[in-house]
Amino acid sequence: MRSMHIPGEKREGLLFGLFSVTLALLFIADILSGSVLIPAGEVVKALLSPPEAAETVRTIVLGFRLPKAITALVAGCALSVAGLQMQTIFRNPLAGPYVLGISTGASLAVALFALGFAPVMALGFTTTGSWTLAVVAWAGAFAVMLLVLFVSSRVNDNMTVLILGMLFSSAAGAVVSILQYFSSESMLKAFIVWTMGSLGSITTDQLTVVVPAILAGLLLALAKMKDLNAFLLGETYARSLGVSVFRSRLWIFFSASLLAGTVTAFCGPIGFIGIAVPHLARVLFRTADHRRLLPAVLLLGGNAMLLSDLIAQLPGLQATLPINSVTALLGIPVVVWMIVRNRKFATL
Amino acid sequence: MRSMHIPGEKREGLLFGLFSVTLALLFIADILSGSVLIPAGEVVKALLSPPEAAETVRTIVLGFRLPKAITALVAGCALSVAGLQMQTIFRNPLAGPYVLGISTGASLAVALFALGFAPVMALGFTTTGSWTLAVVAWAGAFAVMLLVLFVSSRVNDNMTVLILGMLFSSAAGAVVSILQYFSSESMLKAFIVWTMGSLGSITTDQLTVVVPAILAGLLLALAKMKDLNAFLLGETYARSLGVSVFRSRLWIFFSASLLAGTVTAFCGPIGFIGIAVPHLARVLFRTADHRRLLPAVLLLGGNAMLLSDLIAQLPGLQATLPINSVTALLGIPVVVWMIVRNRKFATL
Amino acid sequence: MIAQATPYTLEADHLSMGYPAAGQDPGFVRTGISFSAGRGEMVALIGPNGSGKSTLLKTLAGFMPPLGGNIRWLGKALASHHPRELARLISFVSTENLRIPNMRVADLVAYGRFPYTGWLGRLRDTDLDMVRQALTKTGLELFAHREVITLSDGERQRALIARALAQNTPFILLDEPTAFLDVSAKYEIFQLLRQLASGEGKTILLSTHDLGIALREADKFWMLTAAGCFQGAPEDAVLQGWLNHLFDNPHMGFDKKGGDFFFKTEQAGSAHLSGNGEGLEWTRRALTRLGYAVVTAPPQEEEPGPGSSTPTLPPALAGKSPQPTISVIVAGLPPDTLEWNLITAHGKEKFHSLHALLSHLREIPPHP
Amino acid sequence: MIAQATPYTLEADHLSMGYPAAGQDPGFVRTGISFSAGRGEMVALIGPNGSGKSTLLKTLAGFMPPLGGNIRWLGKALASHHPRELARLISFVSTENLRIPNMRVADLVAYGRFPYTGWLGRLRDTDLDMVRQALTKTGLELFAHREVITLSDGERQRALIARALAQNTPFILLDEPTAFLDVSAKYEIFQLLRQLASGEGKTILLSTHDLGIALREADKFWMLTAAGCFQGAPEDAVLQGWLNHLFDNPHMGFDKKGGDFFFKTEQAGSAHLSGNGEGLEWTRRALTRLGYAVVTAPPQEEEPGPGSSTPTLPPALAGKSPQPTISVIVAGLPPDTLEWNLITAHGKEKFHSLHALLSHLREIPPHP
Amino acid sequence: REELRNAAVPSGNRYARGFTIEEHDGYTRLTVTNPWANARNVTMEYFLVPAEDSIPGHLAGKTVLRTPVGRIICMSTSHIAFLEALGETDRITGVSGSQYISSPKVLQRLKEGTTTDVGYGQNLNYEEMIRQRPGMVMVYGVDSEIAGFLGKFRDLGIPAVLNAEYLEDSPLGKAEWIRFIAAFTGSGALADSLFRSTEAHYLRLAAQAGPIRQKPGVLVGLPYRDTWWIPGGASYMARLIGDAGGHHVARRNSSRESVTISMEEAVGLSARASVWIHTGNATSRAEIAAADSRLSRLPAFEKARIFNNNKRTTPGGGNDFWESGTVRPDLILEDLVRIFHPGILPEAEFHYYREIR
Ligand SMILES: Nc1ncnc2c1ncn2[C@@H]1O[C@H](COP(=O)(O)OP(=O)(O)OP(=O)(O)O)[C@@H](O)[C@H]1O
Ligand SMILES: Nc1ncnc2c1ncn2[C@@H]1O[C@H](COP(=O)(O)OP(=O)(O)OP(=O)(O)O)[C@@H](O)[C@H]1O
Ligand SMILES: [Mg+2]
Ligand SMILES: [Mg+2]
Repeated sequence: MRSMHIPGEKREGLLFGLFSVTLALLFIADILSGSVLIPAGEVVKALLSPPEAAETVRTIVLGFRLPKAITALVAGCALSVAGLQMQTIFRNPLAGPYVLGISTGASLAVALFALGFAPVMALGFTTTGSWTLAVVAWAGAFAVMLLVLFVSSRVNDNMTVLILGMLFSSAAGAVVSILQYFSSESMLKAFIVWTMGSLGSITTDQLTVVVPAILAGLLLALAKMKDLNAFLLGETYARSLGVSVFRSRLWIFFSASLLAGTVTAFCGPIGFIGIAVPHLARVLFRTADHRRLLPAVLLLGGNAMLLSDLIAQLPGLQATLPINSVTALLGIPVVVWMIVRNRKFATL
Repeated sequence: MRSMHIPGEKREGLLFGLFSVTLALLFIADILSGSVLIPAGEVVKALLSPPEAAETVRTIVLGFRLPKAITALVAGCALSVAGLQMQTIFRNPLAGPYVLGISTGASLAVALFALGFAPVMALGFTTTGSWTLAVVAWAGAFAVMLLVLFVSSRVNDNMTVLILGMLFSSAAGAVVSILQYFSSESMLKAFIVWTMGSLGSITTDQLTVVVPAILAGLLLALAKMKDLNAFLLGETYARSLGVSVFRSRLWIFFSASLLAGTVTAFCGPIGFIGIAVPHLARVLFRTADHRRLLPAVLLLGGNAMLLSDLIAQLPGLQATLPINSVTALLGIPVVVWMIVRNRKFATL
Repeated sequence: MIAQATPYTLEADHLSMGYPAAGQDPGFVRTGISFSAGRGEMVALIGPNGSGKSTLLKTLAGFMPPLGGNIRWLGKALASHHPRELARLISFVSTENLRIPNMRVADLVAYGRFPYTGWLGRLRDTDLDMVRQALTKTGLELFAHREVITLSDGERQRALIARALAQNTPFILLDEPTAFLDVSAKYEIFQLLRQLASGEGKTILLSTHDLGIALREADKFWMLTAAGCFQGAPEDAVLQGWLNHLFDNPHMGFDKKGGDFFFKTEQAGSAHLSGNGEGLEWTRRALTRLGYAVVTAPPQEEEPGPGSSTPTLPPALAGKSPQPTISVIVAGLPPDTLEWNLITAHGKEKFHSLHALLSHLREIPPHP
Repeated sequence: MIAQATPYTLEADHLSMGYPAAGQDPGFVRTGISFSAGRGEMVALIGPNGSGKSTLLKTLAGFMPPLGGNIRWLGKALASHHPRELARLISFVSTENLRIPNMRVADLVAYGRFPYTGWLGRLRDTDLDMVRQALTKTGLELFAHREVITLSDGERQRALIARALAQNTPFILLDEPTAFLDVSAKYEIFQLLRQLASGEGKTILLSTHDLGIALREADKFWMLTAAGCFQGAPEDAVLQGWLNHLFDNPHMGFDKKGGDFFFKTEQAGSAHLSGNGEGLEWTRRALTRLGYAVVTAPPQEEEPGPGSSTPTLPPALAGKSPQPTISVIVAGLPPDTLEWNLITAHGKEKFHSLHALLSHLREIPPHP
Repeated sequence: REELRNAAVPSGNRYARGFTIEEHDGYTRLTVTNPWANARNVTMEYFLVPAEDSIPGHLAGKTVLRTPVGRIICMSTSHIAFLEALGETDRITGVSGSQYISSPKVLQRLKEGTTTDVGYGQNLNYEEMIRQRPGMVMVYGVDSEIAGFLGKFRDLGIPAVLNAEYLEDSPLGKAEWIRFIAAFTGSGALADSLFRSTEAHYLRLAAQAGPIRQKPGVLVGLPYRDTWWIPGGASYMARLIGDAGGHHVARRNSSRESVTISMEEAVGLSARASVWIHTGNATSRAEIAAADSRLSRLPAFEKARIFNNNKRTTPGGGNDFWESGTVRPDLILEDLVRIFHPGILPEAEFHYYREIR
């Protein structure tokens, strides 16, 4: 609010500026660094005038690093936004992008396909086409989403939708367990590695699908950002402010499913960021206004994922660490520090 | 309340009676049935006058079925009670026995130990060997519990304890992921199968530890049952009713950790029951009074686990299914039916 | 002689409402209510606890479905209004207690502009003005940047009212908006709402238990009582005896003449009171509260020489009542303080505050 | 002459309280308050919104740490009471809104017996009696088996009070216990609490904005005002002018003589009122609300022949005021109904309810 | 070829480090040391007494098995392979994970019902195992969790024997475990002769391929997502590649287990490879390209010949490479020599490999 000057506004502006700068820096750093040491000049050359660069460098920079950095950026944003949406809709601090069962839906589909049917078709998980896998995961996520949308169109009660989402997750998890139990060791490993998430396995042509899908989800989130604010006041007030609670909730579910489902389909179920980043944003920005929280969460999510990716494959490390673990191990000290400093989390 | 006759009281009594009977029946059925068909007479003979029974029958009944049935019973009770405690303390329907990070603590310890990062010290393998894994898991669960107790003794705010518990879980999960990532395929499979839980691998001498530990946890839960009621009203009212909120909460955490930790240590992290059974009990018994909910949850938990075990190894099936999967697949239709009938979950 | 009626902008027509339970129970709270309100009217919804005021407000606003009958806003059925349209027509204040961390009062009030802002929720200058005005009107200027969860009950209630004001709708429904307000704030809010009604032609519908202010400020009463429903001017309600339907309490009544409630208390002893000035009346009230039947008499001789004679009870009382009776003499002392002289069977004592006197009297049981 | 004081069972001694913020701000709400209450006293805690009433109650009950000073219950420091002991000493009713599904009113009230029951929480016969009595006293017998979340605001508030009654402690602290109660329930609760104080020797401390009832029923006022703190008999507060410190509102004041608040309204037009009976007074109030300066006169000739002569304004008014002035004549019609005759510059009209009259008058602006 | 032998090999063994066989008066003492990964100073003892003899008194309280063992439950497909090589498949009454088994004889028994699947891990079908009253359950310890099972087996009176063959790094060391297993079935002499011939064939091939200067660069494996698990420089596969005269491109690490490298690194490494083996389950180049389109841009994809070891796989995902290949490393080596150095061996069908085109 312009003339009603709010005390924390300057601080807020500073934070937004700071995180925008770090986002840009991290993106650049993520492209410059990797497990193979390439001089910065070479990288720039590969980016700006590809034909001049050495072939290996070109392959590494354009084929691996650039798509990976872009994936990290959009996945970080997508998961954090979906997490924020779910925490607000359900007013539950334990909620995250997967609370509706999106990721278990994808997992189940992948598991059914890779662990269950694939052997029958004499196909192995490791060699299953990356598109096939992504499409299967997407289908799983969307099947769950449709189920959730159906249920929430029948049961006009958030608590029930939340618990049902959890139950669907459990059920899907149970089936996944049975499939795992009967699958061979190498397939299991492939599946488990899939569940650990990865940013680097996305190809450039997949990006042309992932980025638009996530952008669509984010735009939808943006369009319903104002409604999230209304949901904070509870359903009665939301309604009295002209929000079609029912339809708005469906749209938000759809947006979150699109975001989380796409990321899960192509990068696996990356978990920690979606729950932690919204909490972090609330602690840092000290606001309940989604018109500020949403951009904050976008920025922080992108930052967090890029930083995690950077760390996951420091030049020193020979192997990339699972992105899921890096986000958690990196994020937890930050969150704990926040708590210790503030002594208290914002109750949702 | 005796003379203040409550409308649902008769129904409640009926339910208690019904579930007590089914508990007894299921326990008997669980001993009578298994993947090897043994005539009931033989089973009874093995139970009542072991020397007369055929050796194989004796071994199956006394060495396997009886301990398994007992384990199912106590594990079902323990997990459901721990889940109820956590849902009430945190007033969160998503909370369950493992919300404090108990099972991830155990998993981490097992992973660290089993996936090879803690060398087996020259433990007298042949004598204590069968205990090692359980002891390690227990140690892990208790380490997390101590951490949680420490944190909650510093941060007098449930929301923060809840989120911190979730973060600890994430952190431990991240480490487990990294360990899995670097472990061989066969190790991974062994670990994943451990996470699916099992009731049958417990030995008779382990039972002599598990049963007392769980009984202790249940007694503690019973002793603090009244305080759970007070927590329902919120901290201020709990205090004004003479509850030492702080100490009482610690005791309840301790009880839940003991229950969930013991089950996890000896049977693996069995997940679904602890979240679903308390919800089911609330829907069925329509009460917020823990003096009724706790026995209800005990009964339902025991019933659910025994039934799951019964189904997990129906005589038809050659292989026993993972108990985790059976509980989930069995429980979900029940819970969904409850919701559809009642249209609404009790908000916690 | 044509009593030209205000064209009604809000009509409830044979409305039935309630909370239908799972199966058999229709769950009616009220059936067949017909009420109406017009432009510029401030309507007070009056009824005992549980009579259905909140239910009526929620039903009118469309937060719960009516179980029968019709609701028309501006002559158009409730259901045929688009939600967004309704938000620009009606603002609502419930008795719900909002506990949202990190939300500042200004943010909460700005929610009132929600139906008017674009998808980004950007506040234009006019919106900011509205918010600022609402804050000023409710006396919350200095609270604008305070977090809502740190407000006192009354402050929060004012913030919620401010939110509704900022919504600037032709209809404002408020459920017990003054429950937690202090006397002055209550009065101010009523004045403010009156001004909105008569000055800006808004229709205000509020439920309240504050009959005193409602009688003084409301244009119309809607009453839900055990004896039925009433609508009309507050004074009509009084004159037609509807206020007595608010209580089934035999110790209580509404005094039409005095315009106030009266309570019948049981007398436990008797006191003779004399003295002068305004102190006399208040001492009477205090003694009445303690359970004395008070008889007021002209002042006795002032300040008899200390310890001169054994105190005597006024003859009028000494004879009539067998109970121990007291006599209190109130005396004004310059400058502007009072003194109380108590004469009982035990002797005579002097007090400098009513509290001291009463504390003392409480030690002497009226009935020995 | 020794004003023997009640031995104080609750003392706050130079108490400071507040909500210290993260860093710099000491966050005091009040500093150095000293208050005391004795056995059998019913104390009303009075103060404007945000003056610290709730904070004081929470601090006294030990729910938030005092920032300075001492609190003594029964002469013993608050901190040295064991929590269980405190629960048998003090019961508390907050303004919090409890929303626990599946909890019945009887269950909620039975919570009051919590400090007395064993680890199983089994209610013995005496406990059940207490619960039943509490339900009866608050008029909730028929609600015993209703779920708390389905109660109306006032019913829930009564249930919360019943819970505190069932706790049967020598001290009862209540934060605005009558905010949502209807007039009759308010009175009954106050009476009930008074009875507990005087009859059973309990000490009751309650915050309220209901000055009318508090003045009538409280034994003592604790006041937190902008001008400082006061404790003493309610009448002392009146006589010493403390009630005026409750508002910084120039339009408002407390009339010591009448024992009520007064509001100064601006006059917008003038009206001449005549007639007889109780209708006269209420018509005056209604016209006043509409903004007329009302002059009352003896009844004019009753019922002039319909349409006989052009209506004339009473000479007294016609001359004095240049504004359009009205004249209203109230007439009692058998059996027990009233009729209003309005005479304006536009003519003469007859109304059968005040509401009709007022609706009509609202069409005629007082200032053209 | 002494460098193929390991200095730490116990006396009596030629390659295997994990077991010892000592003949005593009236019994045979078998030991298994450190029978799971990361085990330290753990030794299991088994005392074998022929069924017709009486048990010497001083063995009371020890794990005594009567030989030849009648019914055997095998928890690993490699155990089956050893028994099959010894011609003792009739003793197998229980297996774990029937869908991974390649042995036609055991598959036949499963079909007949003379052998049953007893499950896996925590969900072993203990009842079925008790019912079979096996003379022994041959188990392997992936990790110390096996200790828990051993306790339950003891509880149920099922004799369990730990087999640690899979922990051997040397191909011949694995194969030598046939002698350990033969001790239970009383076919020691047959085991010795089988092993000798395998060893001789292996050493002959290694001698042929070893001295060749022109060693092809060998890339092993396929990435899981964006990480490549590559056998460590001292691992079983690395030894086979070395013995077959190949150059393991990622062998600079000296790990016995798999190590991970990133895709970026794989781009560089693969440039040096002219042979690419073990490409998951792929049966064609198109499948590899479909798994990750970027794999098709690897230099190895364009230039190298690709071979996969999935010629003999089961529908359930088992691979005979890990079953009978354990017993016959010489046949694996033969395949590899043919792949790395076409022409030096006479033309013949591959045993376990197939070329990916
Ligand atoms: N959710 C509900 N389910 C069932 N009955 C309800 C529900 N809410 C309220 N009631 C009942 O409906 C009746 C009317 O309630 P309502 O809240 O409208 O009363 P009210 O006039 O607002 O009372 P108060 O003055 O106490 O606020 C009451 O008897 C109440 O118990
Ligand atoms: N949690 C809190 N943190 C900071 N300040 C608070 C908090 N709660 C209340 N306050 C402030 O402390 C002051 C006293 O609040 P309190 O609730 O005691 O007032 P009150 O007298 O009960 O008012 P009301 O009549 O409105 O209930 C107010 O100015 C309020 O804004
Ligand atoms: Mg109400
Ligand atoms: Mg207050």
